[in-house]
Amino acid sequence: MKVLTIARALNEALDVALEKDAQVMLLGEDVGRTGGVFRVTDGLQERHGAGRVVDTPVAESGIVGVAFGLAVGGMRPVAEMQFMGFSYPAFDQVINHVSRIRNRSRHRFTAPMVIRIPYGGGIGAAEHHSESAEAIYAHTPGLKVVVPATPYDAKGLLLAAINDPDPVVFCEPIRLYRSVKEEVPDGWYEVPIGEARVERTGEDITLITWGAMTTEVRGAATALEAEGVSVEVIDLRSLVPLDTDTIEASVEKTGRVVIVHEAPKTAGFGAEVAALIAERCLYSLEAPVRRVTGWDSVFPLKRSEHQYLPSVERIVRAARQTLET
Amino acid sequence: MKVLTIARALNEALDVALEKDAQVMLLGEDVGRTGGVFRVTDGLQERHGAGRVVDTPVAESGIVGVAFGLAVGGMRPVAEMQFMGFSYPAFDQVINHVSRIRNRSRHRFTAPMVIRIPYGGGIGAAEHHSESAEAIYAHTPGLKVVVPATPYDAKGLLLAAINDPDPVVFCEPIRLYRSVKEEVPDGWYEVPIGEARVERTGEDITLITWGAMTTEVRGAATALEAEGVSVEVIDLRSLVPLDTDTIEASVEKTGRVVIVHEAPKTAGFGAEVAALIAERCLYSLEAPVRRVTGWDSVFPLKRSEHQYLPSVERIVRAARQTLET
Amino acid sequence: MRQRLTPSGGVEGDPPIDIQLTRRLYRAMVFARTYDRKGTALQKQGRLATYAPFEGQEAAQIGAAAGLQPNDWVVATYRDAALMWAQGYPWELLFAGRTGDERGGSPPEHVPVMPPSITVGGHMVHAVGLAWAEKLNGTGRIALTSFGDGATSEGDFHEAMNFAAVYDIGCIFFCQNNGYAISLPREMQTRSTSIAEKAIAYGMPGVQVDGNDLFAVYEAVHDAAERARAGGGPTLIEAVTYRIGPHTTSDDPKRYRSDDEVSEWKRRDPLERVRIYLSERGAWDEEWQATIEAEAAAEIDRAIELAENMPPLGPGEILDAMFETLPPHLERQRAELLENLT
Amino acid sequence: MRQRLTPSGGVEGDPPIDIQLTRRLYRAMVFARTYDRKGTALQKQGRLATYAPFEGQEAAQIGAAAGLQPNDWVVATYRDAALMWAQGYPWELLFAGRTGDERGGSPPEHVPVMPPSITVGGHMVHAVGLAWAEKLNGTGRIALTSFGDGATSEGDFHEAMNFAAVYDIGCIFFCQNNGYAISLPREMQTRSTSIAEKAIAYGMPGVQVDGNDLFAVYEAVHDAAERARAGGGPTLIEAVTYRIGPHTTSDDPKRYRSDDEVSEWKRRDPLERVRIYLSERGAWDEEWQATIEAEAAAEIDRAIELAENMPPLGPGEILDAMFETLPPHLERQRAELLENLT
Ligand SMILES: Cc1ncc(C[n+]2csc(CCOP(=O)(O)OP(=O)(O)O)c2C)c(N)n1
Ligand SMILES: Cc1ncc(C[n+]2csc(CCOP(=O)(O)OP(=O)(O)O)c2C)c(N)n1
Ligand SMILES: [Mg+2]
Ligand SMILES: [Mg+2]
Repeated sequence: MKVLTIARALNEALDVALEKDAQVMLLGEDVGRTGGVFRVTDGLQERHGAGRVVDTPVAESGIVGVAFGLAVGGMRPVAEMQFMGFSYPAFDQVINHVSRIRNRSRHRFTAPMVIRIPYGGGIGAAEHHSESAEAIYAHTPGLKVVVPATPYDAKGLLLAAINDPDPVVFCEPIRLYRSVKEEVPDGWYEVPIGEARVERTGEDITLITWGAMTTEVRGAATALEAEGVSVEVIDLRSLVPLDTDTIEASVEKTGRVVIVHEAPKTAGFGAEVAALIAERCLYSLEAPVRRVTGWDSVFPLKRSEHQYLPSVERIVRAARQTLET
Repeated sequence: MKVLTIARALNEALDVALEKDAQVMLLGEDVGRTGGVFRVTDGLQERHGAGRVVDTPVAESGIVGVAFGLAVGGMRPVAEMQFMGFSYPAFDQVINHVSRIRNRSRHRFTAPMVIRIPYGGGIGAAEHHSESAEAIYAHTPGLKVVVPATPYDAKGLLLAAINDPDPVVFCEPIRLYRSVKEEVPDGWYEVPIGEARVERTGEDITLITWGAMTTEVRGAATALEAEGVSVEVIDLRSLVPLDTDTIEASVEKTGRVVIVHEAPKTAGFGAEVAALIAERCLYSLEAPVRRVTGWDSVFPLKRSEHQYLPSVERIVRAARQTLET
Repeated sequence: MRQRLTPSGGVEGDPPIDIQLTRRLYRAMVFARTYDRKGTALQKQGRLATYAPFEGQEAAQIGAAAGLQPNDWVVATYRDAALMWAQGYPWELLFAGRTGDERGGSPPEHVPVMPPSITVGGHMVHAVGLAWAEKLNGTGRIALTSFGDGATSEGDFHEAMNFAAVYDIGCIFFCQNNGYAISLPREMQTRSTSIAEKAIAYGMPGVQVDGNDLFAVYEAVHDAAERARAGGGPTLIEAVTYRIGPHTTSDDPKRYRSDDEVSEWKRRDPLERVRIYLSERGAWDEEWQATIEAEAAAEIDRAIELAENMPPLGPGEILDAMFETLPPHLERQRAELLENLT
Repeated sequence: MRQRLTPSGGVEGDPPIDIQLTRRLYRAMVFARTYDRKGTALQKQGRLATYAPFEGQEAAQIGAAAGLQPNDWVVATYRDAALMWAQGYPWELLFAGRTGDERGGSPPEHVPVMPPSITVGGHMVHAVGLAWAEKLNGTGRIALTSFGDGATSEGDFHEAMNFAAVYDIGCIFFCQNNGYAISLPREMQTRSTSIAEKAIAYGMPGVQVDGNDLFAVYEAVHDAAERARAGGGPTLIEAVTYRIGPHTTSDDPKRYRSDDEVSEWKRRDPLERVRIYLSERGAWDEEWQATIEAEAAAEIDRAIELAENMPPLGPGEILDAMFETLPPHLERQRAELLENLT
């Protein structure tokens, strides 16, 4: 057991995987010599060699497409996109090839690979550096989509993703890389993909979120509990497959839900969660299903981020409205 | 007035636009010499010249990116992606540039352009030729997303799109190109973007859809009415902006909804419509909001298409379940 | 442009392969043409979905495969049935794919050929990855990726070529320049004087050969393969050929090319020159021709029968290959699907 | 590699520009360096978001702009502030962008410069489109797009180059090869012997010049611009230079390059050789140096003040530029936003 940040926990997961499985390799821009722009791959090239931790040219489609070929050829590549906004040039490879080869070949060829994508805002970054496109990947059949929010989950989910027989898009909340620390077991352990994490249990209202927004939701839950509201908080962790049982059980219990994410609202993944609830839990609902999300706009630059990102106050307000009705 | 198919109506719209506005130009693979794989641009190069109806190399990112530059430079380009499955290589240009330049430059630069994308299945095509990715474009802030289902709307919406000061992703239902005919006015007319079309009014249940699925929904509505059910059918026509008033008014009236689309279910645009209803119309709802959609799978090849595409029967069954509860 | 076997059957220098192998490859080209013409015929009868004929490109495809080892990877396109078959992909599965059956994309375990790529340009990077994996595992296997002239306009061609060169990957980039990307002639696609010369941009050797010349194609691929196997890295080969038929059965080539151009190319038929070469050496006669045509017809008919007698995917099976094990939401959708099909 | 002005200030052949213009451009380089060093300093004080310094690349950027007409388009990157400024983009807006204000991307109406591209590779096609629009409208204006060595690995570079060549677009592809894509050295990015040589793949002229040589860069761009204006089509120019500072203020270059390499390049400083050239001709002295440095400091300080005194976007304004007129759903979101900010 060590106390680690998410960045270090991910680094450990990659280190353990490279150690244990000779087929595992990392590819990406600046992942080797500098250890990645977020230092998530720090030291791994020294330890495992430039043949297994590979610095690539600036060519996302090539990185994912070549990693796909490596995976079909029996390797276990972990490809890094430097930021989610730079994963778009690789989107064709992901949706037309990575996610489909198993189906196209009826299991004859498979692509057991992980695409690591730092995502989300809140660090005052330049344009394209604060994207949350998880819904786009979640809408792509054949992919699993994972978003850890704690160091323990980060390491365990990444190892599960590397071990998964199918491609996994692994979204890493930039804002949490170094802001949260916790004890993380040594060596190999896995957090099963497809199981939500109930962060706190409550009776009056359910707050559903994932990734960096867990921080704001935690803050909101604490504020609401100070007012005597009993709050249940669900961190989905995995968007595909989605842990619908946990969601349904919670909504049936509380009858009130607020979904929180930082991606734009329209057709965001929150819509899927709300639709699911409207389909499966209608009779348990005592109030409209509210979504507290980013606006349908470009993620703003540093000076205006606060106007965009869901805040504790916005979540609390939506929860109150939901409780009052 | 002429009786036209959707393909011909689109051809007329492009012809009228090229005639009226010297800044309008068409770019795409095979749009000129062959008039496009669906003949939508048939005869336009002869009529308006190879300088305005341009056959491009096979390079979707280049087509959209160059069209973007042309638009910023004052032209009114209409770019064609040969099939929606081939629009993905251009996704980076669409989401990182086309949809953002107005915001990035605070109105200083704009991209008044149209991206025409034939989409959807049902014609027994090869892989990648039956995609429905409208939700991905709808989730991209800064784009308008339009899907006509009739010749009249096809021409009127395309002219509105060409005239729009902002970029429009124009999704053309392949299966309907030649299957529906109706009278279409000559010359220039516009169907406003952002207004749904209530195809038939009813009291008991609302069926919401767009594009090619209007055919199945029409069939289902007719079948249900034969059983004495009064059905309201809404063809959204425009996904962004979405005509929420029409949806809300209808749901408040009927209290029962089935949403139908052929794209995969998870995080499809149907989720947004359902979420909207769960948010705004909860108290009017008398039954769960059901979605009849494509499965979360790759669109199957010819022999298995019928397993994938929502059928009249599936829609009727979902409607019955919705009516029974 | 390198040429070893002239349209009139004359050889430049020593033939790169012996008479026996030449006969085998000629026979393979006859099989390929039989398959191809059958494909068009079946499509017209509505028994196949859209079909993309390759008539005129047989020497390029059969010659390329002949230059490889049997376990080398082939990553090719919708127009490369002959190449894929020559590397072990069964005719019946090639037909099955065209009938619209996913199982057409599932070759037997030992066949090192990917399902045909339908997207243009996206598959070349896959070959680079495959060859890289073989290099890392020290198997001595390499990869050949086949694509058209039009595909070289895609950004992925650029990225694939660059990755292969940067990491010294044993990947052969085999371009069948058949003159058109659907309706767009090669000259309107790019201003480089040849496609082979694009290799310079990646510090990679590039060669242009007569793609209707079995010997020249074989030799170029064989040499590139041996270099790649020896760790010499990738090669770009441009095989200049021509698509005698339409782009696909739903294309009308009259809209963009002249009949004269087509008949001009028919005079450069890739089979005919090998036939002349063989007959001048007493290694071809009408009787043998009749025999191999009969064998071809029989084998292709058998393949069609197999493909057409394959029952379609059963209810729900369309979901079964999305993941190794179906996640709950797909289990639920599968149940809903079954409910609705009954 | 073409060189006109040696590091020691000697000229090869006749200088392409006269003394007065040389003095103006030298002065511009001094302004550029002042802005750049200030940018790094302000970032360290937390007054700017991440900053990407361009020290060492001043001759490339100032020389390139000097070769253009004032109304030619410039489509450049996050590292091209000097180039953009030289084409009319105000310092204060360049600073504003770095403080994290969208209005930094909104130059005055008459300035033909796009906001800096943050994505690598995606902007070159935009320049092709802009130049095409000017060609169609017969304005005689052309476009120059600036990018780094790393950007040439992206598929969009390939598609931009190809489109420009195929349609004879008056677009100059100006590559500042500063040796690195963040940590990846040029040699590990691609195996071509030069970047200029990649032009061959598109049938386009390509030239490599000393990017720290004001004269060579000016001349190459000027010639390419005149050719483009005359309908001669695009040109690829590789300006070989070096980034003296880190990739950005959050990068640690010690992880991937040696101090010796940096000091070696400092000896090739682009300003110094012009200074020597001018002083040898009695067109430079300490006093003038002091004057222009003071002017630069004053102008840059004024710009910082303007940028920092710009009030942030008001509540809701972040939504106002998504469309020409806000659609209903954004109106609703705007109301919700205001409600929550108060
Ligand atoms: C990414 C992508 N864009 C467009 C298409 C549509 N399309 C199919 S084949 C083709 C032309 C390809 O030409 P070429 O590469 O020369 O191959 P050929 O068909 O001549 O063998 C096009 C544009 C596609 N399949 N994929
Ligand atoms: C599409 C994309 N991928 C990755 C990045 C992250 N990134 C920013 S700059 C850079 C290196 C670019 O190198 P080069 O083109 O040589 O320009 P330089 O920074 O050296 O001026 C990278 C990889 C990006 N901005 N965009
Ligand atoms: Mg071709
Ligand atoms: Mg660089």
